[in-house]
Amino acid sequence: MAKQAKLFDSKRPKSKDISWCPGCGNFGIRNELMDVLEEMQYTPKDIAVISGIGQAGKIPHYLNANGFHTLHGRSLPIATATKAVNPSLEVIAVGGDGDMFAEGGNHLLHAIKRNPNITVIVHNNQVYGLTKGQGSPTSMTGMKTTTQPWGVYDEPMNSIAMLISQGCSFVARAFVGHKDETKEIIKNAILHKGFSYVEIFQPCVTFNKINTYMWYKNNTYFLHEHDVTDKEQAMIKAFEKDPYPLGIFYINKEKPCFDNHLPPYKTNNTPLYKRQPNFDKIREKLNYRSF
Amino acid sequence: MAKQAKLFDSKRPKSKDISWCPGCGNFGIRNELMDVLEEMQYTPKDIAVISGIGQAGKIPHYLNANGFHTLHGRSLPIATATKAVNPSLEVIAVGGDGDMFAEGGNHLLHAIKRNPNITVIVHNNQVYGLTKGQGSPTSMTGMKTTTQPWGVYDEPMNSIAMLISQGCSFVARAFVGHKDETKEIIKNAILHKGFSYVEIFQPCVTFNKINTYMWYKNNTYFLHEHDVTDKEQAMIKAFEKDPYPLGIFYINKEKPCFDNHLPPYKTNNTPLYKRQPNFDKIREKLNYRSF
Amino acid sequence: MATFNVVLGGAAGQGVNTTEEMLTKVLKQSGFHIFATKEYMSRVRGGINTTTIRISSEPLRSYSETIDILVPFTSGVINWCRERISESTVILGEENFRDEAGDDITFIPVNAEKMAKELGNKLFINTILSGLLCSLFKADKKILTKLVQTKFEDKGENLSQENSDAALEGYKEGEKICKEYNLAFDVDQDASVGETIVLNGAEAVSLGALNGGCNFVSFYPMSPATTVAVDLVNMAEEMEIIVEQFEDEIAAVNASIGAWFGGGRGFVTTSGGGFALMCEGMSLAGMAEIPLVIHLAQRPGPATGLPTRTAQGDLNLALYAGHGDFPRILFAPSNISEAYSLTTQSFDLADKYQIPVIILTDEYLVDTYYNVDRPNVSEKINHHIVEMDKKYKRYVLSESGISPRGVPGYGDGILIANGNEHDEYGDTTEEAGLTVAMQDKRMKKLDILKKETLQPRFCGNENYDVLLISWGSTFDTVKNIVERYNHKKLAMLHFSQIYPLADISAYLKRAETVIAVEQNMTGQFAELIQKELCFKIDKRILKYDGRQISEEFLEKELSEKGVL
Amino acid sequence: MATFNVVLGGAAGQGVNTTEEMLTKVLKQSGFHIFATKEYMSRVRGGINTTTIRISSEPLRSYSETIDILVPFTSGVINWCRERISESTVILGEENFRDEAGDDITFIPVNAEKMAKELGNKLFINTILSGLLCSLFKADKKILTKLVQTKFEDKGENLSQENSDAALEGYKEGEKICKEYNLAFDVDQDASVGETIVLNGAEAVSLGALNGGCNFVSFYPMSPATTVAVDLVNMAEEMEIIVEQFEDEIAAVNASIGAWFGGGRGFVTTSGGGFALMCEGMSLAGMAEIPLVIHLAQRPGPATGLPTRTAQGDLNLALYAGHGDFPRILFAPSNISEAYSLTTQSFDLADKYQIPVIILTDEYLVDTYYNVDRPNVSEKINHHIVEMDKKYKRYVLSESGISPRGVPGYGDGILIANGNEHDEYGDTTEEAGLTVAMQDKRMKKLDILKKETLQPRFCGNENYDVLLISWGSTFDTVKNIVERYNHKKLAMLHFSQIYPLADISAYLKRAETVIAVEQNMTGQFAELIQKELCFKIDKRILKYDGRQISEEFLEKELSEKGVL
Ligand SMILES: Cc1ncc(C[n+]2csc(CCOP(=O)(O)OP(=O)(O)O)c2C)c(N)n1
Ligand SMILES: Cc1ncc(C[n+]2csc(CCOP(=O)(O)OP(=O)(O)O)c2C)c(N)n1
Ligand code: SF4
Ligand code: SF4
Ligand SMILES: [Mg+2]
Ligand SMILES: [Mg+2]
Repeated sequence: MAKQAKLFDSKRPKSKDISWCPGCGNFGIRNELMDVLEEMQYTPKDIAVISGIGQAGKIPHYLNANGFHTLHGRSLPIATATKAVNPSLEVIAVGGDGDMFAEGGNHLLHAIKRNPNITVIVHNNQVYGLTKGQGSPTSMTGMKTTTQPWGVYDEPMNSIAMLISQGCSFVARAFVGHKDETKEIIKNAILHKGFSYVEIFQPCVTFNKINTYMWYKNNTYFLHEHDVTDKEQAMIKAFEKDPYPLGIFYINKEKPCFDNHLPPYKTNNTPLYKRQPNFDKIREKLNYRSF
Repeated sequence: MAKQAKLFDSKRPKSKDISWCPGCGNFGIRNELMDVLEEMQYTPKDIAVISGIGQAGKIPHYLNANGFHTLHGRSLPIATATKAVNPSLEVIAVGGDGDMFAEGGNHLLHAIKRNPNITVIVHNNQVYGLTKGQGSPTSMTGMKTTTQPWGVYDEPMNSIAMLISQGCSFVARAFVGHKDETKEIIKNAILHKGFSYVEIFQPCVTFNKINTYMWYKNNTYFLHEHDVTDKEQAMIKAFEKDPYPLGIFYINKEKPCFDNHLPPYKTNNTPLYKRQPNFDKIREKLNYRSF
Repeated sequence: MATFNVVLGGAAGQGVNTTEEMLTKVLKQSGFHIFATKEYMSRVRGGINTTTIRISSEPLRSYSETIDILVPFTSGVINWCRERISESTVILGEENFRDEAGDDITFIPVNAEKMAKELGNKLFINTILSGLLCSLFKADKKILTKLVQTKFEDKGENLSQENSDAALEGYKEGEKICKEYNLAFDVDQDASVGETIVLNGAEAVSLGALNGGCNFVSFYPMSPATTVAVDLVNMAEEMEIIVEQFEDEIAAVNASIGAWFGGGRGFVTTSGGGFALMCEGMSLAGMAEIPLVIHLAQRPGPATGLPTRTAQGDLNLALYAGHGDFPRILFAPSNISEAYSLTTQSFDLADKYQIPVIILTDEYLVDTYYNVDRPNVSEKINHHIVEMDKKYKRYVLSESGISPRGVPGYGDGILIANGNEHDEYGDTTEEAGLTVAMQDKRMKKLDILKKETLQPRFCGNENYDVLLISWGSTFDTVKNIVERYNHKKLAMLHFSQIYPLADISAYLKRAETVIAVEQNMTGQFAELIQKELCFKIDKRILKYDGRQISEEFLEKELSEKGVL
Repeated sequence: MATFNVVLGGAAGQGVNTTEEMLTKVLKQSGFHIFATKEYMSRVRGGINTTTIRISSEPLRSYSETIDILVPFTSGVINWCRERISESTVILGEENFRDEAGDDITFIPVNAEKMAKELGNKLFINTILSGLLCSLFKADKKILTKLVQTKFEDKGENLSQENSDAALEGYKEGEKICKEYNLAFDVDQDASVGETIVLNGAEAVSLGALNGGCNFVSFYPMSPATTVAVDLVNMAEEMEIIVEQFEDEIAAVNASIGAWFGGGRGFVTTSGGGFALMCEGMSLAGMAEIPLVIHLAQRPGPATGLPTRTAQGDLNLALYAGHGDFPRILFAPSNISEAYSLTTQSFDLADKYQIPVIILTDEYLVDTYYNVDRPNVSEKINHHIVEMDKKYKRYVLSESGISPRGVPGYGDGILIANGNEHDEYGDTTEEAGLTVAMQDKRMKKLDILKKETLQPRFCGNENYDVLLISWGSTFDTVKNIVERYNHKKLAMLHFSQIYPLADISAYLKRAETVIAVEQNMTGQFAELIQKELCFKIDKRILKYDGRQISEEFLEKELSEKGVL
């Protein structure tokens, strides 16, 4: 198989038995990500993939790159800090829809605002996969689940609209079934300086019998002739759902980037693990307290 | 003073010494709320005010009504549940901008979605008052605070836009300085069935030297000829900030209300504390497990 | 007492559960005592999961690793179970698993796949195997066919009949095998089985909660605690209760606090990682004196640990969750009957004392099922609340420490609840004297609680030399061993209430050797005893690989310690 | 040793702090030892806050309630301090406070307000009072004027000069009063004071962190922990470190975990309620073996409790925060010097052992300041990290339990960190054997930690009958009493490291009576000793009204217990 030859394909013993269900959309996202990284000429040591808990969150174990499989919902503050102390790393945060929108909702809201220079990929399968089929914040109204046996009564969260409403730096949506387009979007997200958000529709073949490959194919279309700098237009597109637009919705180059304001890099870019504190300054600070 | 005669004015011993700073906008909000409730012919026993922690969160102690001064950021799930088990209560959740947008951000995001029939009032003074002047999610870019001594670098969170982006049931903004208009907005919020959000600009005379009474007067205007059912229009208004629009931005009557889906009230409206479980049904359930 | 252990093993998604369900139902309806427990991987498809089904003429509640009959559904199962396989194990599997079995083991080929194909549908395999296994125990054929028919009823009459035929074919094949290989699994039927019902731990907790008046359930999904939420949500409509999946565990715990504040009876179900997020909520309940009932289904930590496995490692956190000092109750049901009764009781105690009550179960207890006596259903819930008059004060400094609790809207008064230190009305205070008085008032409740503490259960030799100390879901397994080795001067004290802790100093002092038996790596309960009773328990049998303590494990450990 | 206690009391926002600052600075620069501690309400304006300033010829570190001079800035202060006022107290206040003082107390009217107005600005009051108080101790007039001038420098030359004049007027007024009322507060100067610096606990923690190589600070504001963040953020630019206010405490703790993962040295500062939200993060650090340093500044709980007051009530939570078992270190600095040195050390230990280290301070320690010897500044940080080669495995099953930690980007290898149970590479596993091996590996580190545990400090009579056990910020106060009553066969053991706990059984057994002294309602540390050392400490002196244990309180309690 060609797969074996991929630079980002892990050869670690436990990576061989991928625990996703056969046919799961996660395989596609993994492949697209591996391809993009290789095409962009990154090497495994340049990358840190920081994931939450869920099926999506297992991805670091199937990649040959630095990884941190953290807690449910907490990848964003961890990724933000990792990037802050080690700026030459390319940091990619990954999680499912439950991970990012339910448990981790507050961190997403504030990551938009803080705008660290990281990329986040949400595997949106509109259901809780790993915990076996509960409704997620993006489950469709009426979908019957183990914990919503009469069907989800409320409307799915519209993350794209939420992000644009807060002027998020880079907002895009993809469907894993469109390999080339998804790769292109991920590439752009990584290249973008600031918080780059990519939501990827990902069929869960086991628990989501509504949003199948076919459903996503039939219920999405690619944005074209869309001005990604026009926030109001992006917002209107974000509200569309019949069909759902795919592509880059919005890019906000004006938004101040967290990483630009970090004192350690005002004079040089050495990652912090290679530094020593300025002990003379500490001595000075102590002297200053002679009162 | 006429104040003494107000129905919702507390006569409890500790209510006499209100610990807000003289001139604080919280006094105005408290008065407006007391007036509205009295004008709407509520009595203290009908009302439950559930607050988070902060200067705003102290409000239950200065009201003659049921109250619960909870934790920082947690008023919304508590208020949602209180209303769910005791539906004839009028439940009002109150908090500051730190309480609702930082610590409690995830609950706000999901309260919009869940859409319980409660009213939430955010005292937005664009700063942390009780903890003495740190920046809040709504602090203006450049504002110097104790923990952002070089000025807040990022943009203030736009809660109104966030709420509308998620199709929130009722979204309004007021400025405490406009007494009658604010009362009218609160009244409408309480009357509205569903999650009713009122953000009130509230000067913090001690820690926020930018957003003063005068500033708010000069930098706000009332929406007029605005169609509150037009989401896109509401969104465009939400993006305005020079000056900030006041009034009701958006009403979404279609949004399914949490309280409509609660099994206990399908047949009758007795609050749960007056009920006994259906023991026969439990027996039946046990029988069903004879396997 | 004849007992046989059947183990079914397969990949997630292979339908092992279907076979298990049919088999246990037919056996139970045929008058056998059954017991089933599973171990499974944290994945949705693939991997290897197994279920151990025990069949006996008498009630069974303990976990044994012995395998009498192993039925592999996929390759790898035999190796996965290797350590549990002995000379007396019979493997019933497709011919192609023979190599994996090796030479020293009785391997009996079963052509279920071929039979299924011949009967026209590969999917009949599970039904065939169910029939086959039923026949080994001479289960009632009529019950088998009726059950299979009912099960496939809604798939249409044809499929229903075909499955029933397949079951009978399997039954016949089983009889043939028994004859050919001279197998006999003779278990007596017991008429009293008919009166019993079958519950797993999760159902027991759920039904116990309903019986305790639970009418509001807030949760965020987390294995192994989700099952309780699923059970309850499926009964919600009929029971007229509210069950809501919240955005996170912080919302879930606070929602339940809000529900109690509003006059409901809230219930939270979670596991370690979720509970860790509820610590601040615990503290709010403690300060504001709001009742709270939390079901904490343990799995191995730290962090995400082993999500689908079992442990007793969250005791310390449950004991100390929340900043500051306040009283609480910790239960750890010993078995399924207690999972029901203690959950019921938790609601009453939480309400009466206005404190948090935590019910510590674990993955093993939650997922295990067997036939039990029908538990009692209550006649009435005592709502420990008062109608408020105009002078009502929420936090009256009462003698007992219990200040009568009102509910908003009940009576003419109002109430102020507060997570800040407060005066009798509930308004915030910083007065030194009042601060102390309020803390003393709250803590006084612990004195009453101590008087009401459940005593641990003693089993075994009254003249013991060795005393085992155990808690929670290990009860029946430890008990079995203690009774089996009664002559070795062995006894046990088993705790279903962890806190407040019963004073068992007298028992401890009488023993020559005290050994704590726990499913965590440090002996958290033993340390609690040291702390509370100042009695050092040096010897500990600790299992912390995520698998439940079995009779065999305990025997081996006790032998190594020179006890057996 | 002559010591005098001056108490300034006023409403929040009244500028008491300005007077306090000028006074203590002038006194210190004049060669007196100073000590200042405050107690304040959870409000921004109004209420009553007080500062106790102690002035002595020798180093002072203990808290005494005695008031020699009381300066009320507003009505209500005298009543608020009533219990601390004795016959020897002198009240210096505006005439209109005389009634509140009553007849039995020496009340000396001061017309600061009138004087200020005469000098042209009501705002001069604070400067006048500073001058007046300085004169009572015969502080250096030149230092006074210079300091006042510098302080008001940026307000323009005029105001600066006017304030300096006002200070001198105050000084003169003070001299007049001393003469008129025949007052004398004679304190010797000490030349060594000049060498010392003045730090409060928060500054000590902050500077200690910087000295430990801290370069990433994540926090969410919460009293009394915020001050540390404020201190650090104000040094951030110069020290080239990152200080970020996060959206909540969960983000804060996880960000620090992320910082360590990325090769930084993260630091979290929080209080009880915030820490309660970090329990899951603690557990992640435990499982993934990521270093973590948390400063936990305690205040009274449960829940929001008394937000601006002091306590030692979060010990239990700190000990057991997080689900599952994993090693950790708990420090509780005894005083300001240790707040610096132990914070420095925490970073090294966290890094070396890849575990969470918690530094337990409290509101009292954080807000108290006095002059101390200049603490040591390190020469070098040891980064306990390795360059990864291609074969690197993050969680190698090493003998010591410590697996060399890499950092992404350092070397040619990669690393996988994981909050699930994992193999040596960091990939998720469910294998029983590996699971146990990994847990054992992590826990082994505790054995080394135990060997490195700080021994408690012993003070007092070597032939003690009564042994006091204390920890954290109460050290100097307890020590003062123990030394004062040395002849009563009194001694103390004071702990700055709470966990792992030093084995002090020998000390305990030698005592006739052991008494725990703590600022919480249950004696959490005493219970830890019971648990760890199986030694029952029945007698406890517990203070839990949010006010720091004072010499007077301790004397009274010891008398009541028949010790003094
Ligand atoms: C604090 C906490 N709560 C709950 C869980 C249980 N849990 C694990 S994954 C998950 C949700 C999975 O859904 P999603 O994030 O959409 O990921 P997917 O499996 O669908 O990829 C949950 C609730 C957990 N591990 N930790
Ligand atoms: C868990 C937790 N974290 C932090 C705090 C400290 N705290 C109390 S109020 C507050 C913020 C106050 O700001 P805001 O919510 O805007 O209210 P305001 O005082 O401005 O009305 C904070 C951080 C707390 N009480 N609990
Ligand atoms: S459960 Fe769904 S998301 Fe998870 S691996 Fe299977 S198909 Fe994929
Ligand atoms: S600090 Fe600000 S918000 Fe708080 S009471 Fe004072 S003026 Fe009001
Ligand atoms: Mg999902
Ligand atoms: Mg605010």
